[in-house]
Amino acid sequence: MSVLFYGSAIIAVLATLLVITRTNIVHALLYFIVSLLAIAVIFYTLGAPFAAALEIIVYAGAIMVMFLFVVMMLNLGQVTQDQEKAWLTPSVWIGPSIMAVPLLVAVIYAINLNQEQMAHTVVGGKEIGVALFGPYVLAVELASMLLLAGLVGAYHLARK
Amino acid sequence: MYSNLIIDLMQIIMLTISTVVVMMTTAFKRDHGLISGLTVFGLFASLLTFVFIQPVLPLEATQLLIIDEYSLFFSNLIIVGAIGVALLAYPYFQNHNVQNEEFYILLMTATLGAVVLACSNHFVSFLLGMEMMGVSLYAMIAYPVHAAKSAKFPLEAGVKYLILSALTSGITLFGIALVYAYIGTMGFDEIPAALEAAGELGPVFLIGVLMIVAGAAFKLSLVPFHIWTPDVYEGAPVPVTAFLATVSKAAMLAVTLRLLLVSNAIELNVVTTVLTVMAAASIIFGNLLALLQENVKRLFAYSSIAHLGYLLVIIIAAAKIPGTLSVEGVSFYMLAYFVMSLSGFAVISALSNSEKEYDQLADFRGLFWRNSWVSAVLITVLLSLAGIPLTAGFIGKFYIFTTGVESELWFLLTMLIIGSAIGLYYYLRLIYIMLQPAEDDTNDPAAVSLPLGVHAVMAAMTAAIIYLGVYPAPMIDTLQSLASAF
Amino acid sequence: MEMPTVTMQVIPMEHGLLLAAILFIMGMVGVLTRRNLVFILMSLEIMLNATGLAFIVASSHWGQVDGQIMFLMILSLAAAEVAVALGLVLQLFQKRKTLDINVLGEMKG
Amino acid sequence: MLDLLWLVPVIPFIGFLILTLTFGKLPQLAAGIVGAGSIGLSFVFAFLAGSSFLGAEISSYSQTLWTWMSVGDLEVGFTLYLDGVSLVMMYVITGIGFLIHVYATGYMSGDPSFARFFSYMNLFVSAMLILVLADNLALLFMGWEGVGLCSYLLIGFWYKDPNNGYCARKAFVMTRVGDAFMAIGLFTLFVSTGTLNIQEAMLEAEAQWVVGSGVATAVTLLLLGGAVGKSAQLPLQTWLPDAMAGPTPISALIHAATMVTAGVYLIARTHVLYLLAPEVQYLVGVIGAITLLMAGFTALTQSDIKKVLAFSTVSQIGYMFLALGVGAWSSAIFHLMTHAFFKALLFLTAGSIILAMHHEQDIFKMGGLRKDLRWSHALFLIGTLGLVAFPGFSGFFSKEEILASAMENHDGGYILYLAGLLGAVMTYLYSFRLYFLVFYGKKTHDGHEVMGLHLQGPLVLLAIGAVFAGFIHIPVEGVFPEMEEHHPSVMAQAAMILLPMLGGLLAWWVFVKGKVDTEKLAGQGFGAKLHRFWFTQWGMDWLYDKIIVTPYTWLAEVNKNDFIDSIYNGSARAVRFCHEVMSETQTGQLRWYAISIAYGLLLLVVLGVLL
Amino acid sequence: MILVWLITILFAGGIGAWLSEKRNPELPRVIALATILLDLFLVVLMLVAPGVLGLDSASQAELGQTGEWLILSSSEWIPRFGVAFIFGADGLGLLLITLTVFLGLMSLGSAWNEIKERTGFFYFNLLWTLAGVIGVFTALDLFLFFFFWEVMLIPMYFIIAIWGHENKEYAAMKFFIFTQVSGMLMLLAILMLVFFHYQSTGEFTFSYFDLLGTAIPDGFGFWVMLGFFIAFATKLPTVPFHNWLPDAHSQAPTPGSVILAGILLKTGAYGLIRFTIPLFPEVSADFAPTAMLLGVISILYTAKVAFSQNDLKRLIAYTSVSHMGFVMLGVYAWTSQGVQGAVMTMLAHGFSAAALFMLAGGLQHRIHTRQMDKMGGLWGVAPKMGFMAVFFTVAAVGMPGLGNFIGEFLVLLGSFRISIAAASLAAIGMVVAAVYSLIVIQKVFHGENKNNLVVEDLTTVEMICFGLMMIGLLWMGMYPQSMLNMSEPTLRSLGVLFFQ
Repeated sequence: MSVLFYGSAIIAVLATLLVITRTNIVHALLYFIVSLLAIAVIFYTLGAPFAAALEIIVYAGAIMVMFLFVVMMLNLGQVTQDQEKAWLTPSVWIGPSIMAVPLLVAVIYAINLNQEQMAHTVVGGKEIGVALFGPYVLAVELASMLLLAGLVGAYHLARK
Repeated sequence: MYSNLIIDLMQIIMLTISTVVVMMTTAFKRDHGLISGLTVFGLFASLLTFVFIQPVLPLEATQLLIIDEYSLFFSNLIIVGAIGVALLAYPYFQNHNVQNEEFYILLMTATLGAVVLACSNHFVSFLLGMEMMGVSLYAMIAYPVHAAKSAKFPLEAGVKYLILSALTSGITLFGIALVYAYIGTMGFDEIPAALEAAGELGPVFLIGVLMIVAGAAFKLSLVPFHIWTPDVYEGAPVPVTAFLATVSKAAMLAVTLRLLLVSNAIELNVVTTVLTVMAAASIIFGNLLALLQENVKRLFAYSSIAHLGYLLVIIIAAAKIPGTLSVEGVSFYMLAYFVMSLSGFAVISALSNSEKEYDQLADFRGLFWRNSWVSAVLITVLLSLAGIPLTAGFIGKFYIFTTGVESELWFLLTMLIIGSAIGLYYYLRLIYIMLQPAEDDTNDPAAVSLPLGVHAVMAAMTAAIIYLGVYPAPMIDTLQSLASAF
Repeated sequence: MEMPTVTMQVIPMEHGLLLAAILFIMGMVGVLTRRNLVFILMSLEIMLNATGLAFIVASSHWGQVDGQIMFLMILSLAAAEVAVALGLVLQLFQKRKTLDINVLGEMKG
Repeated sequence: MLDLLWLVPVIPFIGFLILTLTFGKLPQLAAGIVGAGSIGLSFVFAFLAGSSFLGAEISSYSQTLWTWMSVGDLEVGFTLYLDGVSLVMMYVITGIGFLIHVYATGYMSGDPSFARFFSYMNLFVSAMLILVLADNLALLFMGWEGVGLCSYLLIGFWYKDPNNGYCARKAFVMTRVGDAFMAIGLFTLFVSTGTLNIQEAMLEAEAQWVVGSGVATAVTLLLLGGAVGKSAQLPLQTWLPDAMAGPTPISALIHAATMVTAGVYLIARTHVLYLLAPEVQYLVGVIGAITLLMAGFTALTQSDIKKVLAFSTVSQIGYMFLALGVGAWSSAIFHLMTHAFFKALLFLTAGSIILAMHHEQDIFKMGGLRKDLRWSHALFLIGTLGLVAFPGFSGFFSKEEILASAMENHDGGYILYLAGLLGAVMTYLYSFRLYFLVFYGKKTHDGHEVMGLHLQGPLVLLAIGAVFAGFIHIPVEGVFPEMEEHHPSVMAQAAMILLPMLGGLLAWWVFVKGKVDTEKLAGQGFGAKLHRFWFTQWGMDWLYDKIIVTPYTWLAEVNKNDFIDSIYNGSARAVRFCHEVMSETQTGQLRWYAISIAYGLLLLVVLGVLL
Repeated sequence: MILVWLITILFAGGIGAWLSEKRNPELPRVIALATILLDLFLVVLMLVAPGVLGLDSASQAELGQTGEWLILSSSEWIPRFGVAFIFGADGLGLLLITLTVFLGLMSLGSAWNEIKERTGFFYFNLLWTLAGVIGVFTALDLFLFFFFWEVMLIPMYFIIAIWGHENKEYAAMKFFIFTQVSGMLMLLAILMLVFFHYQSTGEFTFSYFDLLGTAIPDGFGFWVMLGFFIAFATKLPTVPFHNWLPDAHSQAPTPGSVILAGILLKTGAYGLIRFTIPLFPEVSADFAPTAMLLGVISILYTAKVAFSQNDLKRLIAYTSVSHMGFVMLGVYAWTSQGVQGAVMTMLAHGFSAAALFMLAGGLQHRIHTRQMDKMGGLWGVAPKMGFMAVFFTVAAVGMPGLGNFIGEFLVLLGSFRISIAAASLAAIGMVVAAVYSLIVIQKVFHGENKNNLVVEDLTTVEMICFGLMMIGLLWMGMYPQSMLNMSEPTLRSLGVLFFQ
């Protein structure tokens, strides 16, 4: 299991690195999906099979496809790719990247907790379902309103 | 018990129902007046439900929401703000040549989000409320993006707000995740117990809390997370700016204060230090930035940075003074600021529409002699913002001073005085411009006749400013009782 | 049907959080460095995804369901956000024929 | 009749009110009647009150009108106090004042501001009467300042010439310097004795103070400061010659007969204090001696007829100070009175001459006028003889008394005596220089005597006074400590009488015979320097200009815009600058905004880790 | 209640004046006149026949006060903080109220013919300023006091900003910021004081009577006192807080200058006497030498600056600062003579400065300049004006027989006891005052009328105003005891040092 976890972790990090450095949007999207799949594996190793499934279905399946649609609609060609290349000069990315280092160091320092090993239990779909329609029922209702807001907003904005 | 829960959630339920009704009506009949009327009616109906809610307080509606006097106060405030925004939006969008009805749906969802945020007692509802408000606002800010001739820069403002807000949402969420990882619970009121169980305070918890604070600071536009404020304020349609300045801030403030107090995070040294730095910086930078600002909307944006800095002083004071004074003070100041902002934006809105906004300082020249009523409202607002007696702003400032003195925050009080001194300049500058005779009357935004709604908003808010300034005792009593929740 | 509560092989929570943090900060760097609005949105998704991961890690650490619920909420949030954001992307491209966010700099001062 | 005393200062004040509040609408005749008549009436009441006072054979009489100020231990009444000294002063002021007023109705006739002139004059008389009748120093100070004000107003009476305004201001400010000292003196006296009532204070002082103690010295020095300013003694004398810019009756009344002698009156009034501070008393004498010499020399170089008289006034007051310095209190008052007569006469006659010469005041442009101006010549001669203390004339009696007292005084009085004697010589010299230059020599301009009862009438009365006033006995016994009678030796008396006459001879020799070319003497070499030195009153004006006036105006001009203001404006500018710097951060660029938020997060996280 | 009525009448009159403009632009001034006259009538009744108004000592007993308080009324306002409406007037208060109402009348007189535009709003502001000032003089709850302190500020700002002269924006802004910032310091100080009182007694109260004698922890006393002091010293004003004044005075319209110089400055002095020293007796005693030094510096420094001014109103403004230096000196001497002198200076300066500003304003109204080098020889064309100028200048110089002298004399006498050096230096002020005052007469009224200015002489309304002020000054100068008697019990109750 731990091999699976660390292997997927490395894949996720590398794929994500590629996402943020690609110049071609479609390539980047594909790498992103790779990253999402790797994370789904990690979810599984962590005992969250339901989340892993959702990660693939909703994230990789729905949201990324939405991106893909938009990219296709805009018909971005070679021009934008060259443009991206021109924009991604070291002078642009070095600053934020260097800034990210201390931030990462600080966070790593902070999460470097007690080293005790913790047991992982599998929390499957049923518990989630029970929780969703038990204590979290309001959250579900509210999430529907959130989606409604997104829907109405997107409907209005995306109109020609 | 169960029926109590229904009554408790009545406001939220009413809002949801109204949203659905408005949406359904829109689907069948697009009529700006009708929809706007329905919205206002729905909002009024949800506001009035507090009469039923009040007797059964307080109650936890599942672990997610808590309805007590405190949250009810802020919910009411939020709904009042939403009513105001709806009333302002009607004349503003009247000439807008593309569909306006969705705006009211978004307004309703945003309001709902704000109410949820104000009532939330759990990170899940916190997230949902914040994002419901946020997502609706993205669209509301960019609302006139289709118009052939839009008054401002809705697209620019919308994109800026979306990107930056999403960025800080991510930060907040990550912070919540860290906190959750450390203590294993997401209910606000369970945090102290969980912390105790976890033993010593881990840095991961602190960083998590700070990240949440950063997220809240973004919504409250506190330095250094203030930078979006002027652009978004300016670029958004005036009613939306009013919403941002009032409802969005009130909701976020309500939940932040609850979180800080209930979780005892306010007593953490790090948190008070960070808040102190943010308060001082907000007060000074906000006022400095506003100093020579020529655009009134941006001016209000910068001044809101400063005012939230002032407010933070009271919150910080909560760390040192026992009792309820601090909550009372925050609520009062927020109330005052709410009323002042709404009133101020009502004036700008009264002069503007979706095709042309009169938001340059020069547009206000001679307003006092052209339309003394509108200008008197604005003068009252500005004086109140400057903290002059007879206005709500003064009692608010009085609370800051009182709490500041009691908790001996001399540094912040010094900053407050310096900041207020700078602040006087730009408030007076605007007043002065209004008092001067106009150079020419051809470009006269005040000539437009205004619908009753805008007058009503201005009149009600001005009356509130004066009333709270002259006779604050009843409101203070109310706030005192709601503060006893903590 | 009863789901067996299997004690799985141990992975320290820190490692999970570490991964989430690395992804999160990579997403953030993406937001800061890219000029193309679509890339920025993608980077935001990376950040959201990373927080989702963090919640799952924490949830599995505590053996609770709450973290996963939060993950679900984040998922719906991401969907709603992306929907609205992509609407704006369309508008930007329609109006300016570019996705460069640097053109959005009319308001300042 | 004593209880009518309050009417004496009040009547002129009523005259002032009438003349002022009509704002020049009163016809000239009516204004003249009110102006001069009120003083006449006041004189009548003064006379009535005075005679009943003398008849009642009491040493003093006081009349409290109302409580002026009563704060804590300070009790100041609006109280008039009459004794021998104030009686003399009251007579001099109302009597001579009346004559001068009458004269002025003629002198000023036709002036567009005729009524204004008399309103100021009436106010002056009123204030002067309050000064001399005051029973406490606060009330005295009120009169003291009041006369200063009137002096200012009257010097600047012809307001169109800015120079008059300058002279008026100079007079006011310089006397105010003295007044400031006097005020501090009052405070010191009050703090020490607990009262401002003159008689009580003197009793208290006698009881408490040790002779020559610090407080006595301080109080007397400070009061002396006031006296010196008002009486134009060194070093504050320079305003008086400039004060001649006013109409001539003013010069006669204020700057010769009454106001300028207030200093003498003040010191005489508070003589007990000076007796407790012998050094200061001696200083009074020394100041008088130096002043009388200085003024004598300066008078010799002047060409303006009124300025010569002005310096002679300074000089004569120097005599009075000298007298005070040697303890000859009554002699000082006596000289004050006689001086009032002959100096008023001289000034008014000079006024007649000026009128006759069509407002020409330069004595070198006059000459040989004794034929044309018979009246003036005769009257001027009488005045001059009084001034030089020619035996038999009023000045003779008073000045001899002073010199005799000085001679007899054992504490260094001898030097004062010598100075006085030299001064007497100088008096002869400059007086007759003036007389000869005006009435003898070559006639260059025609003059026509302006005649009229109200012009010559008062002059004649004054002339009578100037001759016979020496025989008046002033009723000051009981006010001042008894002085032993001085009987200088015959030789000394002869020297005192004859020696000064040499000065007259010298004047005759130089100015009538023309034996010495004065112009040549004063025009080159050492003579020029000496002339200049004398002419400029020993350079005092120049000195004041350099060390006080110029630095003050420079300082004021440099700091015209109040440097403290620039501190505030500077901080305002700093805030503006900060605003501009801050505004630069609002670039409008989304990426920059995102980066700033990331930095903000970094800041927070770092703070969190560090703390 | 009568005090509340005084204020309410003014508030109501102000609103009435504003509203009446629509009907007829001439109406507001009539309403304002009626309002002020009504107030004046009430004030005179209070002074002459208090029985008619039902004033007796019964209401005083409630607050446990003894006879010094002639009028006292109290009711709740914000019980949460122990804030109450406490109004009271003793002799000192009554004197200042009388001064306020009287000078209000004078400023109305100066506005009568000068203010032609937006009359309604003008008289609204005028009356509200007066109401604020009366509030300041009568409020005995520190919150209420602060409230009125600010209320008088805003209408004044409007008066300067709307009807002011060429540089009004700068002046109005400066005026507002100076007073407001110092006011905030005072608010801070008030709250600290209340807090310390709360700490020792567990009771929130802003009542003046309760706060007297509050125990303040070591090290804080000075700062709390300083908060009050700076606020009052700014209003007074004292160097180095005086810079708002020359600008505000020179730019304000004449009625504004009259109120500013005549009344508003007095609130600062009143605050020092009523609050700063009695509330912090020990700290104030330690601070007194510094304050007296500031007073002396004010006297001399601003006299010097005044001397070089060419702008007539600016010059008069600087002289005001100089005169207020005497007040500072006298108050901090804290002897009966010193404080009585300060009170007399307040009253007399109110008259003389107001009159001088009216003259300067009248001149500006007639010849449209305040620059003295453009004037000259005006005596010939406007003798009445010249006479008034001389009279009030002379009064300002401190001529005995007029009110200012009594004030300065008593101040110097009172402070001489405490500090010989300070009093002696201040006495130099007598000399420099003569220097700058006479230069005004010289430049404006003496000399040749170079520019052939035609100046209409004073109108009847103006003559009445000046005449009343003349009588007032003469009254103060000749019979000051009538006023000294009124303020004496107050000073005794405040603990002023009486030497007997």
